[in-house]
Amino acid sequence: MDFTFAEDQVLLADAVRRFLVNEVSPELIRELWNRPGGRSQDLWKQLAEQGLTGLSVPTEHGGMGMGDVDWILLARECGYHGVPAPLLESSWVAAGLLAQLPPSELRGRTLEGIADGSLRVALGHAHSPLVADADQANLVLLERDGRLFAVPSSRIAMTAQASIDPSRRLFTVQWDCEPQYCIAEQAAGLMEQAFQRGALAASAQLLGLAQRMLDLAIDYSAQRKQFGKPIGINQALKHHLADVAVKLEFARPVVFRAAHAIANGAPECAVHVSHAKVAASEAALLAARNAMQVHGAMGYTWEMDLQIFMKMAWALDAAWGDRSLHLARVRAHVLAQDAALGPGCTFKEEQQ
Amino acid sequence: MDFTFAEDQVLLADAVRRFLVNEVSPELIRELWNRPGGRSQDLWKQLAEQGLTGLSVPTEHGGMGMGDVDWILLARECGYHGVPAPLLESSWVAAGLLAQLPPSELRGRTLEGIADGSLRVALGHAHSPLVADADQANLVLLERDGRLFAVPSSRIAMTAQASIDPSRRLFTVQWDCEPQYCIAEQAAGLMEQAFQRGALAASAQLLGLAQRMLDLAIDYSAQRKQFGKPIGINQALKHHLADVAVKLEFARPVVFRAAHAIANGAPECAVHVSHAKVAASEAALLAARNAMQVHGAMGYTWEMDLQIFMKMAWALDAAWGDRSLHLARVRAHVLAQDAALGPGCTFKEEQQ
Amino acid sequence: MDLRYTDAERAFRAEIREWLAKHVPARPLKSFDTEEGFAEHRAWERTLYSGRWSMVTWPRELGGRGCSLIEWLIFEEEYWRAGAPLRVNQNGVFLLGPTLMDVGTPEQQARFLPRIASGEDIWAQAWSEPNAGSDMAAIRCSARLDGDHYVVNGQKIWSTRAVWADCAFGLFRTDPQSSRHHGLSFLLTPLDTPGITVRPIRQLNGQTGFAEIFFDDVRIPVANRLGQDGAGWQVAMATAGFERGLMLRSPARFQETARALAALYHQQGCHDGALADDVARGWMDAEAYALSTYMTASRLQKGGHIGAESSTNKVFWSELDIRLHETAQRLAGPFAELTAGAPLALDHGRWLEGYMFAQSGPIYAGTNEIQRNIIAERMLGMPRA
Amino acid sequence: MDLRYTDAERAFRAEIREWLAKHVPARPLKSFDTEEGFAEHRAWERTLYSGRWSMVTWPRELGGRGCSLIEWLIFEEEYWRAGAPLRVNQNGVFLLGPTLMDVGTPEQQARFLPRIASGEDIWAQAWSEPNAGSDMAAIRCSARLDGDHYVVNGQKIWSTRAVWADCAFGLFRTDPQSSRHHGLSFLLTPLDTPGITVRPIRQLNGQTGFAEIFFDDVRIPVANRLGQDGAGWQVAMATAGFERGLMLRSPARFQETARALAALYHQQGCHDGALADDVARGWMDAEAYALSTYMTASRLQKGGHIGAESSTNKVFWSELDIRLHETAQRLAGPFAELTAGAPLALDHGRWLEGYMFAQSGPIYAGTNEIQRNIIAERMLGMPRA
Repeated sequence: MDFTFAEDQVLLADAVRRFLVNEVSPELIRELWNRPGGRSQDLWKQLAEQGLTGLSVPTEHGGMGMGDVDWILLARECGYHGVPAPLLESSWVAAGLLAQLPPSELRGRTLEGIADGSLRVALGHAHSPLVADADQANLVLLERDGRLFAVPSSRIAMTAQASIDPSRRLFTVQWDCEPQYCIAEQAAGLMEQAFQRGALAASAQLLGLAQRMLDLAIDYSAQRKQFGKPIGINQALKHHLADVAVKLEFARPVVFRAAHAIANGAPECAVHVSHAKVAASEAALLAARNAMQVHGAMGYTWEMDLQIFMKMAWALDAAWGDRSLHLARVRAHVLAQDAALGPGCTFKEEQQ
Repeated sequence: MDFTFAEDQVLLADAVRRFLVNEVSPELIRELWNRPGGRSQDLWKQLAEQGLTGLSVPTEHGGMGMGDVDWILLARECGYHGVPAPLLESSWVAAGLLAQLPPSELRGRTLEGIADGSLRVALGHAHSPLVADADQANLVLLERDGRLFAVPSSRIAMTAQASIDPSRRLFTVQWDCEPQYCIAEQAAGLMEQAFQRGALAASAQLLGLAQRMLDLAIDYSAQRKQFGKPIGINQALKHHLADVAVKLEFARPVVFRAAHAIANGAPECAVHVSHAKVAASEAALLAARNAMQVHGAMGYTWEMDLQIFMKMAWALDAAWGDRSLHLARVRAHVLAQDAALGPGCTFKEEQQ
Repeated sequence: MDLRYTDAERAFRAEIREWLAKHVPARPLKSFDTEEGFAEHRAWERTLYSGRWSMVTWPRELGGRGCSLIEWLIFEEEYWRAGAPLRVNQNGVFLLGPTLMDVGTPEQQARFLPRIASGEDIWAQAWSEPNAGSDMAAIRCSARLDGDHYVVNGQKIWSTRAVWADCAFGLFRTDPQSSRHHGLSFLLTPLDTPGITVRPIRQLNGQTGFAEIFFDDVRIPVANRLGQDGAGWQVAMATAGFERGLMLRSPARFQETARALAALYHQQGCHDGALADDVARGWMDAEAYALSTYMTASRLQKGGHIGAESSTNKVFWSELDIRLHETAQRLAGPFAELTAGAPLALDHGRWLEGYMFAQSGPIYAGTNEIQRNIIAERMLGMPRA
Repeated sequence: MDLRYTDAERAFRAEIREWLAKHVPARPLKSFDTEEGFAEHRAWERTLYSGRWSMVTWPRELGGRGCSLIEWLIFEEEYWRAGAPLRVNQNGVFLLGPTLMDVGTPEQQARFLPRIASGEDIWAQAWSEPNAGSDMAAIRCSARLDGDHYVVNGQKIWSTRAVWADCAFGLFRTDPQSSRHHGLSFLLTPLDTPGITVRPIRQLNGQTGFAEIFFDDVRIPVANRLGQDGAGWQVAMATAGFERGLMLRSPARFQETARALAALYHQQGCHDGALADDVARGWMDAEAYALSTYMTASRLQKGGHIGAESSTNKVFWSELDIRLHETAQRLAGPFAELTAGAPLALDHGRWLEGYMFAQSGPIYAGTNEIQRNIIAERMLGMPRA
């Protein structure tokens, strides 16, 4: 039993953080929000150069062959910095799904493209009609009648559905079922796993977003003066942010554990992921609310960076299964008549 | 439209408050908690002398013939002072039910006894097997198979069920259906109204209890010093008590309005009463929690008066329909397909 | 206590309901935080005025109806029930108007009130400054007396409506030696006076709902001062009392939101028990706010005064508004993130827009932290630090 | 990261599970806040010791098992799973024991530790004073040096276990000129020393869970001082760190409550969706606390330190405990007010008793307001007033 990250995992996260601090500033995000298409080819190229696009791709296809636990700290950094690119969706979720398929020419070619940054893959799932980044992806993974399709985006009719987070480029899609694009006859298990991985990626980003908003609020409370003193001396504001810290402290291990559960195919994986999504969402939403309150009227302006991360948190709360969906999964687990609850059950499945 | 109390209603409440300040101290409550039987005949006599036992009894039977709106401020005072006597149950709820019956010798005799203080009447209702004060009541009003019975307590086998509030003397009852005690063939409407009146009485007491706990906490926060200053200067404690004040401020009119609804037989009366019970319960529970927190370790002692009123609040939260029951009634109203919601519906039924 | 409306109150309700049914625009107006929407709303104010509905509580001789507070509540209920436009003229009708009637000279009343009533002049607030937000007594904007004018220099911020409004009212430091809430005066000025620059502030939703106002040697006639020189704080506190007290957010607004929330619950085919409770609680709290307001209005009509409970109001409605919209966002599921422009946005994006606006509730008109301090210290008598 | 138990850890679990199955008393012991219950719990501590289970993390040479923190967590899980008695010896095993090992002299360790381990000496805390609660540096109880003894005068309060305990440890002011957290020393004393009077404090549930201790010229040998003269604050802070940190409330306690809560939901035939969510959330939060503790334990085993997160722990478990019991009270419906003695009380009154006890959680071991200050100032670096 060892619930710590390996040193190389921490070092990789540190390196990615340094990279993102330099390359993904709030200014870049604001610029991309105004740019048609909303994406930066340069940034994508840099992500590929860092090896991040190929993290999940097996080494034989030019990737790094890493897993969900390796990803989790990186995904948190992506949240913290608000990376305005579909890195997690394409290179973790979609690549993870493709890697599960039996070897084929398409699979190999696509994974190689993902790894070298030349290809992007989007993914739709059963719990929402919205597909992120469908327009600029080369392929969109979609399910119909229990079968899995990899449809070229050129074969899809799309309607833009604007998100409050302009970094998320959402579409509803219409497509004809063309048999040559079918890549698996049994989609259900693959799609469920991809959905869980997507929810996990969102959870990790929400952790990062919560931390970012907390940090912004701490900074603001130290700089902003009222009645001649920094507003941060007010106990009410201290307690607002202490509440966020507590919420975050107890969301973090839940998300880490969900990553381990997916990576190891734990039988109650779905419950762990749902728990993670709820906990991370609620930490981020509380961070948004309380950071807003600490910022006062300034927090309500476009000018302050807080609004960027607040909107990202609101959007990810809704994406990859909203709280009602995930709470229902946890509830079903806890209220099952034969539920294994109580002390000693936390790592039960990992024991087997 | 006039949502204020009449001057004589306010004056009566003031008089009752002065009486209770003198006659019902925390010391008396503690003494009665330790006394076998737990009741004071002296206090009951004084309540009768004040005319309070006969408030609901029609004037022709020696009472004051007052109504629910007259009672509500008095019931709040009873809560504030923790009156350790079944005044509201016997003289408001049971008397209110009896007054609805067609004239009869039993009805007249009983109402007169209630008015002059020589009789006490207890009441069981469908939502709980617990009957308060069944042992010392002369009669217990009980329903069986849709009929209403007034059973002498001597004909009832009782099992004591200790409440956390020792002022509440609870029993489960066993009794045989003896036709001579039947006082109404159609009990349902009467019992439902009595249940609502009981819930309203509990709501008013909870308002009083919330105010009492708030006052105790304010006093304590001014007297108790830490770090050389009264603890009440701490913003966190100020905000704890401000939260209670807000909750109470917006529970109060809801309770008053429910009294008006019962008094006038408003068609959606049950919803208003349920709203009142939930709002008053939650105000009192928040007051208990936050007053406890302001008192610190002292609040956890038997010695401080806070514990008395806290336990009374906990008990009344459970009594006369718990929050789940009352919330379910409100929910059913709000989520009915033809619900009249929105602006302009607040006093809709009163308009008709 | 009599919770039935009088015949006169019912007739009043029938009258406004009928008028609104005929006049409320069929399609919603654009947001008054846009230029076009502002013009639409100004036109709507004129329409309201044409029916003598623009300021029902004002005296008849000023074009109002001398309504009681209960009638005002009825008006608001019908107004929100009819889905009528938001009031771009709110600062003038509910804040400056009553203040003018209280402390304005007859000349000032004659000059300003009719143009407020008619919607000709739309007023902006000019209270806060960059370093005087919650601490409004820290105001530094100076107004130096020069003959029969004040010469104003400095900066105001968070001025609602200021982007397209005609005039502004606010506090200025007329005694340079003074500190805190002494030596301030309450001045009124057209925004097209030379030396005034208005810089819009872009807010959360991308629109410009408020602005900074820069004053550079702006000359404001002494005749535009409301109340005595140096007595501005007292005048402003009275105004803020109106604001926080009864009229800033009428209960009907939240009752309408609670109604729409129940409709959204059905529309989404929701069966989540916890969300059902949240919807029910939203309705309960909106009702509680309405009942509380009716109680306060009844009391005021009998000569009572509104005190620190205006702070409990502010805390209650602002946090209720957040809860209502949070529940809506949860009901929206995956569509919660879609903005008004998205074809799949629920109810044309009103919930997300409302959720964003609700964020400002616990902040403006005095943060809820300040309100809770006021409740604790002034209403509960707890000791100051 | 490897969230599987090692073979050794599984064997350890099997061993303690088997032992507990044989030894846990069939009927629950009486509360250790009663005289009879205290004696029963002391006997249980001896039974635990006989199996070398009374202080599993202590070194083997002291009668412990030298367990890792992960093994300690496993022990706690099995202990709570088995419904074994609460630990009357907690002050000695988890607070004084580790402190003695840290700063005690070899002689002190030999004198005190074995008697703690065996349950012969049950220890009480003597931290707070009537005017030194949250502000512990305000301690005034004096200990004047007189030869090889301190002469102690003053009063302590909120001393847990003190009613029937054998000894007490606490802070005393040994330098009369000193102020705040300087000049304090950490002293140990038997409670039957002449001049000590213990006055039980009756608590919410009517029992006497803590006491006041009055010192009247009480002679405590200098040899009973832990750490240097005047260094008591540092010693005490280390002790408080153990307390708040990891070992005061093991996650298993709350996981057991969450499990029982789900059982209560079924037992009551509840179909209330909001309560179902509350039950689910209780489980989630207990799990989160367990996961967080496993993470901290793993980190500590690799040489990490526990810092301000001990304050986040305290806030989290104490408020979780209240939520769990509030939910239980709601599930109990009309029976929520019944005490243990009532025939209809659910689960023999455990929920109401637990609800009362939970009230103390946000208060003892440093109020949650103080903990939130610590989190804001030390963990988040926010400015002090």
